Amino acid sequence: MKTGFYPGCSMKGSAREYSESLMAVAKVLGRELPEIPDWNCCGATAAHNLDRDLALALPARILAAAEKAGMDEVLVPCAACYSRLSVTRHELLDAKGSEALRARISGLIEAEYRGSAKVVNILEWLAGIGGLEGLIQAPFARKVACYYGCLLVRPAGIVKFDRPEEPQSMDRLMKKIGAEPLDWAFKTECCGAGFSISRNDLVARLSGLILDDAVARGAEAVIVACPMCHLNLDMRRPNIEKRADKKFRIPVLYVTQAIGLALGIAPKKLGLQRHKVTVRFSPAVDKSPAETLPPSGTRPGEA
Amino acid sequence: METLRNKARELLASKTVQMVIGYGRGSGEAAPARAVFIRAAAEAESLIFDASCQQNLAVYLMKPEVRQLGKAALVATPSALRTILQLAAENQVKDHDLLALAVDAQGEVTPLATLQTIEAHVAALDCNLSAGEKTELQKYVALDPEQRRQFWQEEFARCLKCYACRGACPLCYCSRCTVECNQPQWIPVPAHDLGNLEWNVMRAMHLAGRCVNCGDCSRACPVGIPLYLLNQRLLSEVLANFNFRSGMAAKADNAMSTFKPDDPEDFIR
Amino acid sequence: MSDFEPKIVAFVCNWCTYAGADLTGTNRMKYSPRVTIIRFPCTGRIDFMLLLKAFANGADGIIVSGCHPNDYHYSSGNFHARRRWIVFRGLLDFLGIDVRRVQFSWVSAAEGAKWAQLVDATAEQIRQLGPFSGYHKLRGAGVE
Amino acid sequence: MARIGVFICHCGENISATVDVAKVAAAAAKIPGVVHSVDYKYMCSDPGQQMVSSAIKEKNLTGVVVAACSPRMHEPTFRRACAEAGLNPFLCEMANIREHCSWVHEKGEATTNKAIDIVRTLVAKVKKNKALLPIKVPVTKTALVLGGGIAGIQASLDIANSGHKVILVEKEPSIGGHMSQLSETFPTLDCSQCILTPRMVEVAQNPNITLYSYAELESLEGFIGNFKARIRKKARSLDEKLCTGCGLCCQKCPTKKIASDFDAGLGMRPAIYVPFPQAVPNKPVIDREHCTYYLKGKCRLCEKVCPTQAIRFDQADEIVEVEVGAVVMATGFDIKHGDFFPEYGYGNYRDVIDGLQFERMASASGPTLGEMRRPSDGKVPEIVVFIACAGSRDPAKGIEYCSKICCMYTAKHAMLYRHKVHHGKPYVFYMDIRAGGKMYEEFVRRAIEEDGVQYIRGRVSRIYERGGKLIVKGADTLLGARPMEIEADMVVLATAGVANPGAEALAQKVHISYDSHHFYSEAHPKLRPVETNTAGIFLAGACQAPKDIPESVAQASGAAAKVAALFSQDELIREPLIAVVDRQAPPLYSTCVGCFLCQTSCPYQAIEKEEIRGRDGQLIKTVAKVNPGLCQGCGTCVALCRSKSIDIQGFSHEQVYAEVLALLNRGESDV
Amino acid sequence: METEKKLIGRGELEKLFSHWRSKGKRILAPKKIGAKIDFAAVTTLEEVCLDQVQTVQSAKTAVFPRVEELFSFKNKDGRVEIRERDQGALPETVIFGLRPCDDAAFAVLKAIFNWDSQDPLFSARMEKVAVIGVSCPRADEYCFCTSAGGGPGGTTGSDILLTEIAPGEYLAEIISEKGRVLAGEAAGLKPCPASVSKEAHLAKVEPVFALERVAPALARLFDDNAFWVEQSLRCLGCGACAYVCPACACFDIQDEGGGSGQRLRCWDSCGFGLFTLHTSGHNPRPVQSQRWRQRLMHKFSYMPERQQVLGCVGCGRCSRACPVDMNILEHLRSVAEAKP
Repeated sequence: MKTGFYPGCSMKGSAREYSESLMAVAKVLGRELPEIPDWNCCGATAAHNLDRDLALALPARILAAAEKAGMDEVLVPCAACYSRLSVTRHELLDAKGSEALRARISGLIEAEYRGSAKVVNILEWLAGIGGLEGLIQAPFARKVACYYGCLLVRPAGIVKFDRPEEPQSMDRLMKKIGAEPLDWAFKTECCGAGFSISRNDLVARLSGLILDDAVARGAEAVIVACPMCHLNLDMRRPNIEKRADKKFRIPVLYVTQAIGLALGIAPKKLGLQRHKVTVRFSPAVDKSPAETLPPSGTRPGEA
Repeated sequence: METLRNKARELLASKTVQMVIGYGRGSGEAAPARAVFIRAAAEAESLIFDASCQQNLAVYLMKPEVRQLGKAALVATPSALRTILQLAAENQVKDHDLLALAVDAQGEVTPLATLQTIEAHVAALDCNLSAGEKTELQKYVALDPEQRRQFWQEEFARCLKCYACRGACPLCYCSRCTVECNQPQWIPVPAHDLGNLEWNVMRAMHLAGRCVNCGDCSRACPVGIPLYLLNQRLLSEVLANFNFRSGMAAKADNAMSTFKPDDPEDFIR
Repeated sequence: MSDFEPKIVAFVCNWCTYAGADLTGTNRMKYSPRVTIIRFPCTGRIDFMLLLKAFANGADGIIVSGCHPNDYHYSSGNFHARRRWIVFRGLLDFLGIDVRRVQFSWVSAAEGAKWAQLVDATAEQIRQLGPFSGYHKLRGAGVE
Repeated sequence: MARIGVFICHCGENISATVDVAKVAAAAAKIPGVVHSVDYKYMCSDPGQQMVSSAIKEKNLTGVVVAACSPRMHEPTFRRACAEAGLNPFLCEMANIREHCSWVHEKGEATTNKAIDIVRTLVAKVKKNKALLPIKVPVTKTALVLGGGIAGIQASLDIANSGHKVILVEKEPSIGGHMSQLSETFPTLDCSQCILTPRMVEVAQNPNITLYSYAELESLEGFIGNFKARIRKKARSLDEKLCTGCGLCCQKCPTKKIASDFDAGLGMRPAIYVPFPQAVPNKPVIDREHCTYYLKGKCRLCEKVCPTQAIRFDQADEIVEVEVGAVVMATGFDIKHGDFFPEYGYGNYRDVIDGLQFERMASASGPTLGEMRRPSDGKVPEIVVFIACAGSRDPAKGIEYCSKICCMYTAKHAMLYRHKVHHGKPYVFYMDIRAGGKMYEEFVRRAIEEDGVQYIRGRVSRIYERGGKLIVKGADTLLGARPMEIEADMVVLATAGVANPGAEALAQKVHISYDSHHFYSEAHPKLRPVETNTAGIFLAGACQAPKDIPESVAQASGAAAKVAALFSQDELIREPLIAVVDRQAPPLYSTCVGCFLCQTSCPYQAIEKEEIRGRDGQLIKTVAKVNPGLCQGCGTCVALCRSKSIDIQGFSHEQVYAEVLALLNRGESDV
Repeated sequence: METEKKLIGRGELEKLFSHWRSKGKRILAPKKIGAKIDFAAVTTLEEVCLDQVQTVQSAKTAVFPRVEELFSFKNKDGRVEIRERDQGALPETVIFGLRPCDDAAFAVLKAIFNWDSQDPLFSARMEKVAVIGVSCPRADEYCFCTSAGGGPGGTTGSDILLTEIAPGEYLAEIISEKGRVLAGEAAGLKPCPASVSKEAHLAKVEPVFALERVAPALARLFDDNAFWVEQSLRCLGCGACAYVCPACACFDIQDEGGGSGQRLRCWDSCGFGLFTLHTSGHNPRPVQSQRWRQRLMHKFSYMPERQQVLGCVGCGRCSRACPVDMNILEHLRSVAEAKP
């Protein structure tokens, strides 16, 4: 099984730490993740609103390149990229009239797309790796709110991954590394990413609701698997706090960072220092830094 | 050889059987051994057994005029033994209808009086295709379909529809063959290309799950069509898909008249 | 080749696929008119010789369809049929006869849409394969 | 020489809109052997049938092809018409140019040509048809009813009261089904058990009914009028004849905390138990999965206290074989459970319950004795949200259909809640209110107008717990799709009605068809709603589709009437579309060579060995013979027979062969 | 006509082949096909194989093909139109390399096909066939031409008979008018010195049974069931013997195609049970022994009686082709020697 790695734009930019932590974790797990040769933009931001052929051709070219490189599956850590690649694969392989469409798109990208390479997201990939438990150096024994966001599990008919409501795959991963995933209400609620540029006031409000519930239930960290979610919940924290008129100190970690910590990888290698919201976790058995933080936004009588 | 003759003499003298169906010297110089029907101990002299004794003598068990001569002891090659079991599974031979005289390459004779003993004897034999057979079969399987089509078209074009293959086959015992049905005329009577293809497809299908790969059809064919390839291909297919081997048991279900719920169906939409 | 319209014969069982095709009609779903149905009580009834007869008489493609295993009117005929087709396909393939010309399928009485899709997909497949002239030419060959 | 009549139907415009019927008629007239070819607007109408009939007489027809709709629709109609005109009905064939042609293709030459192809094919077939005589088989006048819910009870009583024997099989320890779990019934609010239990007692007392409770069907073989059923009586672990139903064992059983299925998990029961006090039969069973004795080998307390020494720990399942002539499937339905609604926290939050649980809560005999007390803490819920269409009408959940009963029982639930908690606030989220039925709409109006149930048209997206409250997030689509949140104390989901988990396996056991949701398929959606495609097996109640009590009862009576009609004859007339083994004059006697491969392939054990003997009694040969009573006409043996010694009437070698040739040889059809 | 004798070399023969080819003639000659040698269309002398004692099949296909169309028909709106064979389109054929026994077999076929009426298609084919035989330098234990009225250098039925007198050098006996035309097409035929005799180059085939005793013995044995059962026990009832026989002429008539098609004539064999099966189910020859008897009776009793020709030329093909070694020679000897 050869797994290719599709970074997309964010893994090289705003979500560098996601990429760093993934590579660090993969190294410990003994997995190689070669990049797809000559990959291109997945078109997630705008292409699918503008031109259907283009929106399909961009991901198809990526997948065709992966196939050509002999990759059996493609790991797509960014949820937006994952969505585009999954939708394209569905449209070109399974949907009605897919044969003609596939021929047309293959023509556009000047490469034959056969559909042999599977598209997997980060949770799927991690879940498929056995023996993670055995490698734990220091259990990540914290209460976490697993935030899946919108694109990882939807549309259910296309990605065919986990349950679209109340997904569980990240919760299971967290249990494996010793964390306690909380039952909370905002696992798949909208963070507002679609309005990232046009209406960041909306983003602040929606993301605020997410943090509010996580904190209220005693979460010590929000775990994400999407650069957009991370960007909204972490980088936009000042806007959120301004709008909510209160402070949320809860850090937002990529799933790979949490696992990295449990595997004993140094925070710096996991890029924790790059976050806007300071992360005080370290792989040391001592978990005091987080506990010393006063839980913020807790309702009276519930702490 | 003498063991065999003595055994025959003994069986006939004691009237255990009325007849020994065995091999005798062929008529031509290079001719293979041919079937002889020994009914008196004195005639046992003419029995032979050597490498040229290839015919599956079980074919005579199904010939009415041979049957009428009474209980027979049959000099049986491994193929003939499996044929007997297959015939039993198809209700054509009953226990104690005959006595099999299993002979091996060394001329050792093992009398097998019951179907059960035949089963035990057969169970110890290697009933797989030989390495040579596999290699040859694989050669054709590896061809591209168009080459295979070409090959068979040329082979079948020679077919005379003389039905020597059918006559030689101990499992072609139907009292009315499909080719003899004319309402409707399932198989064209003439030996033209279509008639020859349909005849050979039909025969191969009717032997699927039954053929014991004795090879007599091919040996009988006057124009040398390698019919054994068809049979070997289908018996491999039956073995691979249904894990079934013909002629191994006297009370076996037929591969084509039974099924398993989880038979492969990847070709079905 | 583009104006080639294939002749396809569908051998279907009465209880599932025939009824499924009825449902396709009741729902007014459209499909290729190149396929014509011949009704059988059960896929178990379908003699492999009939498939050869269809090809010999000019069919370019064949659909054989019946009840899904288990939800079957006659409890097991389709299982027998499945075995028969496994072996028959193996033989056709060995003889170099293009097995893509025969499409086997399970279409239940409830699967009107599947029937339409099956017909269209098969018609398209056969259209791409072109006329089955290699087989049709056998008719008359070898007659002096 | 064949004299065939071809009758082409316009079916109003259903056929003639896309098929040039006149052209088809003209083409048919040219087919060799066709002596009469006409088209008409409605062939199935009286004048249409008259045309067929008079042509048969006037033109001395030897065969008829009606080119119209599917034979599954009108073949019986036209065969009857032929028979009345003196032509053997099996000399009539239908050419399906509607479902398989006019409805599925666009208007045009190709469509008309296909219609001609179909007609030509059927003409070729009918020329090879043979006059057949119906087969008569005896009828065993005992019915098997599977399922002892209200449908099974009603069907059993109706059949028994018409004077026939009934064997009623119920898998639970008691009959009664879901209806016995209900509190009150809509739209009258009368007590479910009060109206049901007298019927249950009637079943127990009716001399024509044999009840096997705590039993399941093991296998069913045979055919209409002549089924053989094997019934597994599961071990109750007691001697039913000795047990008086005193209940002492249940009281003394030390293992008491087992979730009661009858109470939908809200209440508890002991390891030896009767599901509910009015059970029929009122005899306990030991739940071997939980009984201490079976688990640990010690206890036997029940044995000690039993005054009649009825306990039998070593009792084994018993197989009973019965012969029956008809089967009524009345196996009922289930509702969607489990983690089907993660967004609603069902199965996670104890106060999110389903409709059946609410029924038990509202039932005076239920675990709360009819008081509204929520499961988590026993508090009286002040605000209750009812969610209709939980799963139903939701293609994303894989259930496209309407479960039909939920609108009504949700209104009833909200109403019952208000009757019990006067100050409580019930909300109902709904998609549409479907209250078609006598007094149904009025009932819903009453809930809204008199009992103050607040109906909100909109769906609930999510429920989560916050501070001991269930936050119900939804939208009110009548007020501008405004998102709304209700802080509820309890939520009741009207979860979708679904087929029983074992429905598919059972259908396969009895050889009936079912839909993609595993509800059993009726033979015709309109005209044969209580019959299955398998002759002699009928449907009653919710095993066919979710339905309410009056509908189930009506269908059960319908099924019973069908059974009674079947039992009113001593012999059954069957279509002769069966396999026949070739017979010849001596010396051949039969082309069958007796390999009996057909026997192993026959799904119905219909092939027997027949010994042909000479006058001196000498065995000449053993050949196959088809039992016409058992053969169902699948034809598997026919395709398998190498010497073509078996043929099947109605789909004979000659017929299907002629069809293939005629279909493919356009314009030269005489074979 | 008077037989002419000439000498012809391989080179001239090659030229003849190319000449025939240029005239569009079909040349049938023994050719190696797989492991067998059989008559097939050839274009050059190179392809021709003359080392064998006999080919598997005879050359009767040239005049009596395995399957031939007698006429075609079309059913149009209830009327049947018949189209006769265009006899002019039948191929001009040269059969090269036939053994004298096979050459003689054409006479047997003629006797059957033109017995009481002339078979037009057979005759038309026969008309277009020219036969160049090659006499036998060798024989095997199945040969018995000399017992059946022929010989390894017999000229009956040949238009030209070649005898190899030295490697690549043939004595050509020009026997018929057709032969003379053929010879005329060959340049460089040399006159044959009177000293050249073919006899020295012929195989020795000793007579093995007395033909004159066979027919009376058969007539006597007709009702001796036990004899025939004994004789035919080994026989499988296939048609291999009949189909390779140069003199067997039984055929079946089949109409093929639905409304339009062909009427075909194809080979049949008295060895098959179906051959005599009546519609009623009655079969006058229900068992194999009777069918085997028929085979011998027909060739050695009925035909001499009715057509005044023996139905066998002694080529021994049937014995060689038989899967179970039913050696006709042995059986004839048994008949001839059967005690009254």
